[in-house]
Amino acid sequence: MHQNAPSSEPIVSLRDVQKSFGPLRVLDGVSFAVQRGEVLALIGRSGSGKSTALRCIDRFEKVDGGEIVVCGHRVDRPDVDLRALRQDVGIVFQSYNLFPHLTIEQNITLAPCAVKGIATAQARDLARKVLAQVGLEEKLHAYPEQLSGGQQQRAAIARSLAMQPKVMLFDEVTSALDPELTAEVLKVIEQLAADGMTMVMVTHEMGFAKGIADRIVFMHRGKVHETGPASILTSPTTPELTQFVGTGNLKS
Amino acid sequence: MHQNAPSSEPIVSLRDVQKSFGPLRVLDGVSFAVQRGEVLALIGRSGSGKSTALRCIDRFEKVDGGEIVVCGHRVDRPDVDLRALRQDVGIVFQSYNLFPHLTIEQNITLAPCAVKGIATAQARDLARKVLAQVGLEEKLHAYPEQLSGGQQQRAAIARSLAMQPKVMLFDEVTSALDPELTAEVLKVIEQLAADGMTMVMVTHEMGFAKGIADRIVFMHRGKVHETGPASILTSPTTPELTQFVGTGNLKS
Amino acid sequence: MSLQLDFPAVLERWPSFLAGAVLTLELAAFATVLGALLGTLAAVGRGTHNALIAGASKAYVETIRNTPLLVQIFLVYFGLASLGLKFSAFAVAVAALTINVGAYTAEIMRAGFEAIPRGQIEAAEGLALSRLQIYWHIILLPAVEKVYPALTSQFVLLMLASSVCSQISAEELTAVANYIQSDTYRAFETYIIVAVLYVILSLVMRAGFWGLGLVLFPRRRRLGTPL
Amino acid sequence: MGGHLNINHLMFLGQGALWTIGLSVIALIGGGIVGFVIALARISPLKSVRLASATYVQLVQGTPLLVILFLGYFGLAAIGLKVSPLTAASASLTLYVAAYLGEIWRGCIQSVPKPQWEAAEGLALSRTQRMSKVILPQAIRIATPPTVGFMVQIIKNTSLASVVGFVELMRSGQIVNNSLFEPFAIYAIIAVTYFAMCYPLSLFSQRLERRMGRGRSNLAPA
Amino acid sequence: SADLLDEITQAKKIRISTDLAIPPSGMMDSSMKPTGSDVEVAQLLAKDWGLELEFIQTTGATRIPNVLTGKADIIISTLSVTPERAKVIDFTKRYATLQSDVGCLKSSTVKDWPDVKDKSIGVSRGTTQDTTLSNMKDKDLKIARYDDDATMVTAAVSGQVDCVGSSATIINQIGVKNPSRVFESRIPLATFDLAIGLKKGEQRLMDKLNAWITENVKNGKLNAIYKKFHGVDLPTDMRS
Ligand SMILES: Nc1ncnc2c1ncn2[C@@H]1O[C@H](COP(=O)(O)OP(=O)(O)OP(=O)(O)O)[C@@H](O)[C@H]1O
Ligand SMILES: Nc1ncnc2c1ncn2[C@@H]1O[C@H](COP(=O)(O)OP(=O)(O)OP(=O)(O)O)[C@@H](O)[C@H]1O
Ligand SMILES: [Mg+2]
Ligand SMILES: [Mg+2]
Repeated sequence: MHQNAPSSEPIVSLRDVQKSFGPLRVLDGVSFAVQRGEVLALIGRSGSGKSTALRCIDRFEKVDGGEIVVCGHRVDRPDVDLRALRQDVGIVFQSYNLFPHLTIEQNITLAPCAVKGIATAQARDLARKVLAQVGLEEKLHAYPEQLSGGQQQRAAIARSLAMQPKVMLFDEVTSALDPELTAEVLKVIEQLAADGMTMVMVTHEMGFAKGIADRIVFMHRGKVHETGPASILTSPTTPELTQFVGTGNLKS
Repeated sequence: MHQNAPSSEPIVSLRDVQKSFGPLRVLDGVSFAVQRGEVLALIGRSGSGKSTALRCIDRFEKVDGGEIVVCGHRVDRPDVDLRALRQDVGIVFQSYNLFPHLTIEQNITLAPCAVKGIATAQARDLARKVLAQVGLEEKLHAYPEQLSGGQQQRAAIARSLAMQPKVMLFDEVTSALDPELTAEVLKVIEQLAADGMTMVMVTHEMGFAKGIADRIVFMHRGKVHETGPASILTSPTTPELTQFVGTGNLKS
Repeated sequence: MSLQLDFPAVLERWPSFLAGAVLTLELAAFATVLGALLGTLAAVGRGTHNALIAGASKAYVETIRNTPLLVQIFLVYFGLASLGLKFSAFAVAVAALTINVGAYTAEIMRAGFEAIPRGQIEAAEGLALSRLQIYWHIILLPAVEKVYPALTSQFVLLMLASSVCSQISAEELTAVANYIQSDTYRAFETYIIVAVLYVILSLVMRAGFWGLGLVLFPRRRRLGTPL
Repeated sequence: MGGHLNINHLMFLGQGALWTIGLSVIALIGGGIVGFVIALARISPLKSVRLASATYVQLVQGTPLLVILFLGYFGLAAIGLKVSPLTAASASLTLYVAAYLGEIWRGCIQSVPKPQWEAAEGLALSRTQRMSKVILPQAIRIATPPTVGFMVQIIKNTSLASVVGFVELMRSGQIVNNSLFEPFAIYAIIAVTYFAMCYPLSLFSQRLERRMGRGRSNLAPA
Repeated sequence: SADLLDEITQAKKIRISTDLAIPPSGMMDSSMKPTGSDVEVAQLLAKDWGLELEFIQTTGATRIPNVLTGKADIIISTLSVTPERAKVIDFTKRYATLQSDVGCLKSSTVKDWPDVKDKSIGVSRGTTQDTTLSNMKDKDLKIARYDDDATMVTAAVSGQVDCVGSSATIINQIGVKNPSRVFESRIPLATFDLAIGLKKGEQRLMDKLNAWITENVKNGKLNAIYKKFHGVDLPTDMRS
């Protein structure tokens, strides 16, 4: 991974993004930017629009207004090259969504072979490498259902990594897991951060966000309500963030 | 209900009961007895064999060895008169299992009419009486799906009562309910106990067990590990029960 | 009763029975493969946002499912001829059976497609797979796996239904039976033998599909999940 | 001979269509009664009964209806029963329908949740009472959509009775064609007639299924 | 067991197996009533014997099983007399004859067997024409078998086959149905005697039928029926 110093050209930038589902305005002028190598945590109440914001970045949702630029792709435009965008962006969901009919190795090599045209042997090496990164080398030939939840989620992360994305998006990747399994997944993400991966993560694990994030974006009712370094979690300035942090709820 | 003093002739007695599912030994020499008018609480970890023990009493499972006598019926024998046994025993499950195609009244009158041959008019009076006992008179003509979970469970208890059983078995009757609904069902059971009904109940509600049970049977790995009056919950003698009570978990 | 059973008299015609059984299997095999393709296309068509394609797929499926195969076969056979197109009875039989089983396959496959969780498709989209790649790798095989028992039953039914092809001069098993019984006048014996042969054929087909399932779904084989 | 489609031809076709409906009704009733017995036999506590009924189902489902019709037509006569095409067709269709309906219904009976069976058992109801008062009423609701759907198959399959000389819609079309020789037009008319009989049932079954889908989710315990 | 003739007499009804899909022997008129030469022969018989008549509808392939299994009393359905069949059922004396030919499109150049080698020949499955053609193994013929004459004729009319193996009468019918495809007899196949078929061992019924045929050949009634539908007289050797 390139370890450039944060430049003035952000990898992800949202400007005044608007998004409604029917009458419901879910994103109401959201703006933030992520620099290369930066880790950004999106936090906020359930329903505040975190997932929607994340999904807009990878164009799983079309925005109604505003501008989104990701690795140079104008995501808000209708003519954006989706497949090019998604080669630059890796996304991992709460429900791991491994392909149940493929082994872990096949899960990982599928996209590199099909999309990038990498040779099978090379893709296999790649699979071994990324699985080592998440500590799952021995599960190469297992099927997803043979893995625990935490292992499945780590495999899903490895699958994304195999596409060598420039930025990774995580949407509450641990909230389906019990504390023990959560810890093992978080450790993998921590290692990624240490390796300099640019990341945007939606999370309810406040302790984790505090420890790993370079910057926090607190969303409230579809707006960015407060933003700043991890320290805002310990000394919030708005009453909403105070209340949110105060609930002490790790899970919402 | 007869309010006899506990006699030396128990209503339910298990002696060295053995039961395996395939290679898994679920009951490994279980013995206990229930006197007339007594309330016995079966407690223990998940998988310790409580439900199986209860189901053996009503012969939903055949035992592999040992002796079970219930109201004079030799339940362990292959030639036990099942229908006679089940007229003496009422059983209520966690999932209430009301018959969805019948009204509450029909649910209740079905067995008395079909099994005991009671006249319809008389059975209706009976339905009204037992529904009053569980505080559901006004739901006589409702269908199960129109009732809340707690109401359904109380109706299920009423249905069992209508058969005028000599002993009632309850298997975690409140664990599918939220706390408020749990309370209303427990109140009904409390009233039954006060009326002198003989009862065996599997429960995770320690507070409730402590308050209502004359005796506690703590099961562990298919064996009766400790048994005694309700006070053993506050001063357990074995480390297993100490740990079990100590977890403070109301629900396992 | 004057009727006495004489199986040897009929059984000595076994080469004809064998030829008929082989033709029945051939009809079923061709129609199964082609019908699976046609049905899958129709199922995909029914799920598209293009109202015309979706409507056409639905009309096809409903028309076929609500008319008898026998009528369909006659319509194809005499319809093609009226248009001046002449094909062999075998080709027409395969075509009619394909059109027929395609409609049923479409309904089954549609259920299979609908059973694929939305998250699977999003995950694949997130990996930059193209629409076609997603259909192929993520939707098709798992969908087939989900509906495999229903699909295979349908194809066995198709093999049995191919008996009506005798009407348009395809010399499959029932046609052979009709010929032999009118030649030997041993109707009862002939049809008992034919019934037994059909039962054997359906067992053969089921065994074949079971084997194919092992190849198609290695996960089932590995994890021992029954199909 | 020859000439054009006239009112007589249409009436003849109409009569055939009535026979198709009649035959379907007979097959449904006969097959329903026998199929019900098959469904019960398939879940009988007696192993031999289960085995016998399973064999029956396997045999019938492994044989084309056409062959069953031939066997019914000639077989019944061979064992000394003088039967008309109507009787033969009815008997064959009954046996055929019973095998399929029996399997459909067995599935429906078994899909009544196990706790319902146990609850009924716990109330000391006898096996017959459990079946008739608790399980079957619930199974009937589950069974209605697939049964209506299967009626479409029955109607279509009666067309095969034509090959044993029974003059239902299909055969009446062949006979009319024999005097007019306009196969395409006549078979098209037949196809449309079948469609008119079957499609409403298909729609009805689909609607029932959707409504059931909703109803069932309502029934799920909290 | 009781004699079949007694049963018929007792029932006051005779059940006759007739294929109503082989014009002009058995067919439906425009008001969908059975008609044709076999139909009228059957009607004449029933009338002469004072019996109610019931037609048992049949196809070519099921004609014989119908009497074997007692579904019908007799067959009057262009049933040709062959030694094969005589092993299974009894035949009366002939009541008519049937000239069978291979018929081809008028426009075709077929003259003899070698010319039909690459052409498919439609026949009605299980008929004597089918058996005759099928036994010509050396001629390497392509035979397309249909379940009944109606389907066979339809196949010829609509162009699925270019030749048919059938009776001269049926071959001529094809052109009537579709003037753009006129067929004519090109290769003679055989002349068959048509007889009434009945279950083996019913001698009394057989005798009575034979007497009836003799009488009606003599009084010309059978010839009149034949001529009405087939356009020609019965062969002279039969009438004398
Ligand atoms: N596809 C959709 N159609 C309609 N409404 C939607 C859709 N997706 C999300 N919403 C609504 O938009 C709002 C914001 O949803 P979003 O998933 O972004 O919230 P969130 O902050 O991620 O919450 P959580 O912490 O529960 O995941 C919610 O009210 C949700 O119901
Ligand atoms: N029908 C069965 N077949 C096989 N194993 C069974 C069956 N019923 C129960 N078991 C197993 O027997 C063991 C004891 O089960 P049981 O239901 O009696 O436990 P329990 O004490 O009631 O637990 P819980 O508190 O979870 O209800 C468990 O390991 C369970 O998986
Ligand atoms: Mg979310
Ligand atoms: Mg339990």
